[in-house]
Amino acid sequence: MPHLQGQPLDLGRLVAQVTSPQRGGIACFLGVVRNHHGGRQVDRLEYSAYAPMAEGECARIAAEATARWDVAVALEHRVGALAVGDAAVAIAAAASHRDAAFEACRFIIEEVKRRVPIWKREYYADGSVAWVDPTAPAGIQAAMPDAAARSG
Amino acid sequence: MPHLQGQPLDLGRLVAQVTSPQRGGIACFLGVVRNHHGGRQVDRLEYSAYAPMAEGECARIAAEATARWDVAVALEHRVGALAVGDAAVAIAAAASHRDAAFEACRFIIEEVKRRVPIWKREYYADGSVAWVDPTAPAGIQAAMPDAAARSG
Amino acid sequence: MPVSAVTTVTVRALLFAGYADALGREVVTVTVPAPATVGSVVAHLRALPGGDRLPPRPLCAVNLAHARFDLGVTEGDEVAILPPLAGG
Amino acid sequence: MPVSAVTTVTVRALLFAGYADALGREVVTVTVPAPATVGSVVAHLRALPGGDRLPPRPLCAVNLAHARFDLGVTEGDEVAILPPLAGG
Repeated sequence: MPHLQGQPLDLGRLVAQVTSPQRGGIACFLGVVRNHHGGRQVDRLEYSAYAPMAEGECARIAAEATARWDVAVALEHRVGALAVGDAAVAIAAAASHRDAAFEACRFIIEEVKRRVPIWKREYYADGSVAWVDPTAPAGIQAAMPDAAARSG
Repeated sequence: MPHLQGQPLDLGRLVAQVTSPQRGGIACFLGVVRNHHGGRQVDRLEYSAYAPMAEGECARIAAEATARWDVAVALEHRVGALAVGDAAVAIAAAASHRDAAFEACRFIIEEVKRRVPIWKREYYADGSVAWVDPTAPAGIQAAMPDAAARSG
Repeated sequence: MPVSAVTTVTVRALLFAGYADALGREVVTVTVPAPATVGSVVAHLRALPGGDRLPPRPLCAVNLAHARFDLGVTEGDEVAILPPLAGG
Repeated sequence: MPVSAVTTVTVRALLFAGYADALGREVVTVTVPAPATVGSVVAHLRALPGGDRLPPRPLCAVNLAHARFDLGVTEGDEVAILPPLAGG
């Protein structure tokens, strides 16, 4: 099951993957595209990835979660063009004990943000475009007029 | 929207209720019926509730969550006959920041377990029946041979 | 010449789950001397046949809200005796 | 009589997102003197036209795994220069 998905994410499918009669608690996380960022109105965006490494990092994160907690986990990240409200990332973690389910779910989203090589280009209502930089004060890199002509 | 549901829970519906373009992070919890409890194999179970109070407690819990965090929340608990693998409780909490979403989701499931007047009668593979008592050492009350004849 | 009026309080007691099994019913009309409390209603129920299977201090609610054991109850209140909760 | 062999290491450098925009391409074949490190590959890229828009110590990966800046690289390695990650 690839962790990167070009099609809309379906949390129910991830839940079904991790559910079993032994695991009664399922914690999930869904990250959806917001309509604003840094004070600007977002129209749409594109996620691009260093795909083979992103798949590998997602698999390593899932393996680390299952090694650390008694959980079954599923993790998918959308790539390509997304609209406001679309799910960008979906995570499900099932365990006998809800502590483990919550902790594993939280671990996974934090590690995805920290380690998985995925980038986001936002298209704003004012026509500008920017690569999102969570480490920058404004959250974006300097707008690049030629960015729209390139495909990451 | 009643918090007690006689029909199967649909996490996707709860997620849709809380999702908005301003809230990018959605934490969810799903509690499903396990196939074992206290070393016994569970065939099926029944949830009964003190319905008007349970609705009120669920509404109060949701209100407390939205007062404490900047979140939108949804919460449903199944009542009636459930099979192994069925969802008993479903919670979704959406926020701009995932910290708040996770904390509110966790708060809600803990408060549901602590405050909402709902009871669970388990039917075991060996033919016995018991009311679940999370406060008892074995997790169940003494088996009552006549329990199957009563409807809570 | 003042007389000591014998006053009582009648409430509707609700029993659930294993407690309903214990007393063999789900609704009991309970009349206790005034001033009445949650605790005096519970004490009355525990004296009924099967009532010894209720704990001395069960979880209780009055008029749909969790209630302390020493909360006063008045005529017509709905007093619910709640077995250990098992939702979630 | 020993001779000092002039040895080099050639790697495939990958650029993504804003860094690809900066250098105007996504793949650069980089040849640097041995022994080579992630850092020496980055230094080479920063000397190219547009390379000054790369930070001195960007996040990097070698052969699909995150790599420290002082990690050695060998012939044929894939060295990825990663802009700030924005997944999740």
